[in-house]
Amino acid sequence: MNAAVMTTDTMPAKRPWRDNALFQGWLVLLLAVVFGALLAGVQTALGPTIAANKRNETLSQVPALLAPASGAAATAKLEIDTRMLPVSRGGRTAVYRVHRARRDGQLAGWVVQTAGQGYADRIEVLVGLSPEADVITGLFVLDQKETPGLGAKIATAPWRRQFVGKPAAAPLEVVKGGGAGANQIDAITGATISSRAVVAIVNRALADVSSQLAADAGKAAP
Amino acid sequence: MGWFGPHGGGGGTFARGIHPPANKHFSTGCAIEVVPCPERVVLPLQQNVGGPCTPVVKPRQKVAWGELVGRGEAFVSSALHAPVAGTVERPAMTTLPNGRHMPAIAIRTEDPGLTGQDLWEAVFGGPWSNDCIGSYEPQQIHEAILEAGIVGLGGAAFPTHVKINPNTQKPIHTLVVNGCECEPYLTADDQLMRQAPDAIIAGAFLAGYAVGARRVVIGVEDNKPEAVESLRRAVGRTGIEVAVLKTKYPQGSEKHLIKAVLGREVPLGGLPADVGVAIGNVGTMAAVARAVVRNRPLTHRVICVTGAGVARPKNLMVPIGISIGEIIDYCGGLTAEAARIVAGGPMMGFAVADRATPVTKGTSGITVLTAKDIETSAAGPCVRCGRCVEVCPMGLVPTKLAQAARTGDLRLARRHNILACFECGACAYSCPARIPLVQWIRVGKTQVARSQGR
Amino acid sequence: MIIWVTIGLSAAAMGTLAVFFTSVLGWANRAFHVPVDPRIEACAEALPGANCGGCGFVGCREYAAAVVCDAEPVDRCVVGGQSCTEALAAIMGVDPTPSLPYRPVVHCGAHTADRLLRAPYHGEPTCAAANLVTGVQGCTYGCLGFGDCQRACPFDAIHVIDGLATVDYTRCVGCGACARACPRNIITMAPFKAERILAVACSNKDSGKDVRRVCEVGCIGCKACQRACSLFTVQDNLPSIDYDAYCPDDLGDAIRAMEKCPRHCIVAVGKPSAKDLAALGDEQLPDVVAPDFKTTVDDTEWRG
Amino acid sequence: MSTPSAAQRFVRGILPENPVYRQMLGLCATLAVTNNLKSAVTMGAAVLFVLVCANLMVSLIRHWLTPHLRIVIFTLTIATFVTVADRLLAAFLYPMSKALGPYIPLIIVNCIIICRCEVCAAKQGPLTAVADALGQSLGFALALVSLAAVREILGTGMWFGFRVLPAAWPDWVIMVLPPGAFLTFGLLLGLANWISARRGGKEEA
Amino acid sequence: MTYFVDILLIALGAALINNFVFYYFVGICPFIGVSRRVEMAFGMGCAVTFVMTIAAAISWTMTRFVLMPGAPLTRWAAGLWLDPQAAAGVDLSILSYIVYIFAIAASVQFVEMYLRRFLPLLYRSFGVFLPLITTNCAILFACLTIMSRLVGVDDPAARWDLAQALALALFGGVGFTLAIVIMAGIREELEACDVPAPFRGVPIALVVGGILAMAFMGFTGVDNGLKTALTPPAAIVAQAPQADSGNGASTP
Amino acid sequence: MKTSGMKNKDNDKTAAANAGFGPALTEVASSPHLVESGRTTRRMMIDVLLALVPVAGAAVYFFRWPAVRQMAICLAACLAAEALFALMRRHRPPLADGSAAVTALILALSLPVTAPWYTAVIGSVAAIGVGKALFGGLGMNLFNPAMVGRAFVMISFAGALGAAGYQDPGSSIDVMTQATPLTAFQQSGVSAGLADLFLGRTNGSLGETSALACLIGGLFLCIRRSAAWRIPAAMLAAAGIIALLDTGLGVEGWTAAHHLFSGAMLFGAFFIATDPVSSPLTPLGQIIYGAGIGALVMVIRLFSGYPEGVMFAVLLMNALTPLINRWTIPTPFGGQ
Repeated sequence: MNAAVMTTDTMPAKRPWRDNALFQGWLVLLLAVVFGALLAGVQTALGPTIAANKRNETLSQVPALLAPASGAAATAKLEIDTRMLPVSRGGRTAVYRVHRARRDGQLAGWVVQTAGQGYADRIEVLVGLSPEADVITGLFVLDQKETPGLGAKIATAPWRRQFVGKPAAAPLEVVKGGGAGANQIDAITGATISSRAVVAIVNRALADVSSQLAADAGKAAP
Repeated sequence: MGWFGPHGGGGGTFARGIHPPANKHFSTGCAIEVVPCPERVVLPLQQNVGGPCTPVVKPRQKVAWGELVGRGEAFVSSALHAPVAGTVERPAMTTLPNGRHMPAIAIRTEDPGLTGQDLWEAVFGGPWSNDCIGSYEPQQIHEAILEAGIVGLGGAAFPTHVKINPNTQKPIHTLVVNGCECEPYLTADDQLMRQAPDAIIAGAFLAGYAVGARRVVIGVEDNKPEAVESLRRAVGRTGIEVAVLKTKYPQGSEKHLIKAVLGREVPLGGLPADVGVAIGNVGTMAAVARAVVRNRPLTHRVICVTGAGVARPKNLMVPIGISIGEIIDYCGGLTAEAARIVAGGPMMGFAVADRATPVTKGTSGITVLTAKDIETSAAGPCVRCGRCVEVCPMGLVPTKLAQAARTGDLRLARRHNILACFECGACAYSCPARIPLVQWIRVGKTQVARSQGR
Repeated sequence: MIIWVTIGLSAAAMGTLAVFFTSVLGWANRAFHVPVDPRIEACAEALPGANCGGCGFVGCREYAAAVVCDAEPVDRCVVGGQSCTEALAAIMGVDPTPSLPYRPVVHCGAHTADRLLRAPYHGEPTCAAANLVTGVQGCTYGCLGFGDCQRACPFDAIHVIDGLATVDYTRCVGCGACARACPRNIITMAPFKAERILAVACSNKDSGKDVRRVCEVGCIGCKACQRACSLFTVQDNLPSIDYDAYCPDDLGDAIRAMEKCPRHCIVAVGKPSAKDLAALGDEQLPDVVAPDFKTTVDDTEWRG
Repeated sequence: MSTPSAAQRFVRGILPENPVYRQMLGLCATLAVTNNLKSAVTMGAAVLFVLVCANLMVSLIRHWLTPHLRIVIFTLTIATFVTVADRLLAAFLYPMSKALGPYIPLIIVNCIIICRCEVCAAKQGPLTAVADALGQSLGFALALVSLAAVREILGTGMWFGFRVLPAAWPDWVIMVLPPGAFLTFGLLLGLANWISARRGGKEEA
Repeated sequence: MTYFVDILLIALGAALINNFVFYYFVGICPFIGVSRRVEMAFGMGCAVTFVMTIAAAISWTMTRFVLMPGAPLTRWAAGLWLDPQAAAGVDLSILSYIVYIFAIAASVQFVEMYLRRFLPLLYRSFGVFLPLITTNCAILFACLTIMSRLVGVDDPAARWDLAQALALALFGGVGFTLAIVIMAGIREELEACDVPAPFRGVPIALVVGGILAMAFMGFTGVDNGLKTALTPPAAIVAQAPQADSGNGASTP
Repeated sequence: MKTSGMKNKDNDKTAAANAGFGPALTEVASSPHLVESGRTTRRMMIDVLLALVPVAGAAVYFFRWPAVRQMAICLAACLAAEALFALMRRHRPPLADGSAAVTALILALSLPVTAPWYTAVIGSVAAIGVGKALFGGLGMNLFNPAMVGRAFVMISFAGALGAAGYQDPGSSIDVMTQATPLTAFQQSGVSAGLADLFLGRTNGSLGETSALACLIGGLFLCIRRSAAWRIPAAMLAAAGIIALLDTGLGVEGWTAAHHLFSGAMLFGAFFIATDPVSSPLTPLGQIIYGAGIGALVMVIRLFSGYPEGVMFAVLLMNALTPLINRWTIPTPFGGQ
């Protein structure tokens, strides 16, 4: 918008150092440096808070995704640590983020974070697993952009609750109406694709990580 | 140029176009009558495409029958002759049906000269010996046409000497004679072909010879079997072909006639000469014969007075310059239902409200339509049904042209080749929304012309 | 430590970036320099930006470019008026020539009842369309009354009243849209040297007999005005007023001519503001009435 | 042409020169974040913050602006404050920050801000610039809220996430989707034009 | 094979399925403002596509090598003062917005000056739109999208490379051009329509935009279906899951 | 000074009176002076309504009273909306031109029979209001109004009208207990019998189930030339070719014929795509437009999440219509 002005801004050629672009732009340079420093300061001040926000978004869901603890353990505080779990499969390496929850040092369960293509866009889910990684203990949809009123129902509690208690070993399957079987999930009416997408994401994640987690659990147990 | 069979490769028709009800029954059986000489004729100084002619007579001057009263000075203009003998009146203004407002020479008749059958014999009557025709030089024929002030009698009135010109840069191999008369109602050419085929053939032969054509084809639509029959009989040994074409409007457009007869397309913005063709109406051909053989100027023409709005439809031979009102009176006047008087055919003619409007060289008929014929329902919105595109013989998109004119969007108009439209009216005829497409396109053309003029 | 390094690196990165882009752009500014007259910008800013087309250019910007490059007069903007002219003159360093207010004059005086030989017209109700059909009314010169000018006016200053286009001079700014819209060219832009000026309210060039046949009020070319006052010249049966010689303070003869006219074709029109009274100049007279009546069918090669 | 005072600037921004309904500026954000009132209000606040800071900053340094680097400096300033706003939101209103996603950084290219810097801040003092910024951003927020109010209640039967319409209300899902944004804004804009035309007509009459 | 399918899907997604204008609401200002004539709209679209591609290349490079946490250049620079572990943690991503807009503004200005000087014909056809592009959100949005596919993606294999970034920008631009040209075609047609007075101009354009957005919703999920159709069944199993994004800060 | 010339009445009036053709003046107009009688916009709309009779009949036959109710609601709502919007602009309500009725019927026939009453009403108002009145009424609507209305409610009330909305297991009407053929095929690979598809013994939107009825009505329209035959021909050809490429020449299961006879393919081809206002004018344009719709329908059917895509395909090609018109300006006679 200022191009015409800019290119026509004819300057007297008497003082060469004044014509220097850098001299002309002293304000830009000054502001750039000051703003750069300012922003770094902001980052330093707020960065930890933001990082904590992001972490909490996930971690705050973890307790609800684990099998309810009984007795004294119920009051115990959860310790959650997060690590990246590389899984090699078919020549390519996938990396899962896995949260390990412990109560009083006892392994309370795993929460696997995974994502995949949904109907409209990516769906990000958290899958809770029992300590032995053989039973699903919960499911939470972190992020989705499915059709409101239809596919978006994957985020509702009643539908997610179906996953609780399903075995992690056999792949889950989607059925319409009913869904009584041990590894069957009832599709949302009118949103079969979204339902299938979630189940596929869960299936793949479980197939990838459950054996490793079980092994880890075995190692950790003794 | 080879021999392409009876239709010379054109298939006898062209793409698109319409089939309006012919309604030729009003006057199709009426033999041509000769109108009695009027008391006064008004000769507009410009009856043709091109420049006006310059009057060579003064008020109160006496003129004889067939005397030159106006000289065509520009290349594209033609001479004017007195159709009656009489006295020239004070200069007057007249408005032609096509909207042109111009000075005219008015002549008060004093001596009717030839009348009735005598006049017919002088103008069209035989014999027209085909044998002596070869004795005329092309240049001689051209000059005779020029002097006789002959213009195209089909309607557009383009000076014939420009078309039938041996000196043209482009070689002409075929002369196509237009006997289609595709306009509904009109039967003037039909009757002329039936009653004076010899004059037409003689004229066609002369004109063909003058332009150096190796082939002369007369195109007639298949709804005029008598005319075809009569022409075929008259052709004799001249080698002139009669091509019978499928009836369709607007077959009489020169470009479409050439397509139908020869199968060749005149380039956009080009002339028939670009494809080596010259073209002329049957009436024009008869006038050529008269001018060359009998040295008679164009003073009379055949017109058709027809339609349900006129009491007694007729085909008439009238002097040029007679008023439309007089002709209608001669045909018994208007009926009670008459609603619109059209100079020319109903598709391309111009509505006339003034009975003093003179008949010009280009007036091929007077059609009086009734309220029932003309549907005057108001125009509705265009629903883009595409009928106009389907019927446009020029392959244009009329509704877009109309839209361009309405919104004054000249770029759109040019992109859609508005100047290619020759206003045949097929689009407006078929428009279910009754949009006056032709009128809009004319508005658009004037806009384009104006912008080019600047 | 890491904090300071981050801050330092940010500042350094930004600094580097800024140096890079400023020097590149500074170099480009010089290397790719194309001289453009800054006065165009200035002129465009001074113009009102209404893009009304009253100056005869497509938009204000085009006019600005024309003022600078083609030395177009600076007084063409009718919307911006005097202040705009002065601003442009200041930019261009020229004397602001006082601009004479040009206002439209309708050269027709016939109302519906005065027009003879009218036929019912069926078709598009616009002048441009009706002008291509004969016989809408007998007079081929006069106002058709379908209001193309009314639709073209951006200032709601011209209306068809009883079949005749009538200018509302209190609203008119003289943009000329109506004159351009009229297919019969009966609206011309006349120099208003006074609040009211005399004008000829007819465009018919035919002889008196022909005029009487089509109009109750049209000029019959009797030359009474020409005899009464030297301002009037009758040519082609129609008087015209020599506006160069027209002096609003000395109209004795002209008013006599006006009263002499048997058809009352000479009328006083207009109501420009008082400040324009002083503004006189040697403006060239616009062409008075050149009816352009011609259908496109004239160029058609075939019919029927 | 007289320069408007601070108070004039403030008042003008809200309705007479409303950036959205009148100047057609900042349409991307207007359409994108108005599927519920919460986002709309947050967006309005973010724009307010950025606009006030940027206008103030530009107004303070206006004497040192060179013509050919003016826009660069505006952009630099705006981008800085937008980054600050973005991080502040992420730190203290994380859910909103997530919901608004890329539309917070896109404030950088929101024409309202650069336009105000150019039109007002670069020419007038800090006080006027701030008043102008407040007026314009309130106008912007008002437009966002009006749009969001219609979209949210039709689309979900709620306002600010609280149910307003009875539960039997069939949600017009389209309203919270992109087409609903275009349609609602188009209709509201038409309505605004109609109202102002009527009022203008009355004043004239 | 899957890589090319990926690129194809990115391209298709950017151009049609998640069209910048109709799905993400970016570039609305020129979409409404410069869509009166088809030629103008096409010029604008070309200019946007061109600048968007350049800006994407710059921003990808800057992000990949300077801005993202652990970017090589930053790590090297920080390593001059810090130990390698700490140097890897230096995060300049807060500068990204500023850098992007700087890159856009500079490249727009550079391109404009270049065209004006050396290709005046081209400049006349779309150079006039270039200054408007600086404030076109579509371009910044493309940069931001590319950033989100680089910063905070845990799985290094899932990070976009330059080709993917360019595919997004190029076809995002194509999608924008498509949208604006369609809009211009419709608006040329609208000039002949009897639109109620209050709705003339921008409001009816927005309504048309709404209808277009509805129509473009028909493409939802086409990328998904195409992916299934184009990927050989074996490859689906072998495909790595898209690792999550979002929790950017910590690295293994 | 006087402002205007006084009217002077005392001149030769007899000449003027004699000049015209008697007291009942003949009128003037531009050529041509004839019009094709019997072909009016209204007549075209009536043709469409007539052509819809077999389709509506089939709908009533298969879906019983709910179908009648649906059509009645849409008709009432559309006509009321048309009248309302016309009155808002102070125009005379153009109900007699039949276009609102056509929109209403097509909308009603393109909704599932299970559609709640309010969806029909909202759809009608959106169709007439957003799809038509805002653009200036008949002839100006650049998008097919019925499809605008349908898209509006389909997206709004995806739960009630989406693929699952069609099926009503408790219904007493036989066909309504099944899923629509396309949904059934897409989700479980079950293909319906070709004869059922052809006759209409399947579930689906009211008007689309019976291929036979659509064919009868459609051919009537094409023969009456109230619809451009090129559009349905090109659309079905394009869809058929893509379907063939997809299914191969398999005789079992889902074949290209299934694709053509199922869903709204035929209903769309003959009644929706042929809406003259929103389709191109030029012959070549009509072919491109039809083929585009056919191809898009197949793309949406095969790849997207939606089982059917006629509505989206028509709207998308409507959007392209101005550009198609622009790029397919026919070569004039004698042009290069």
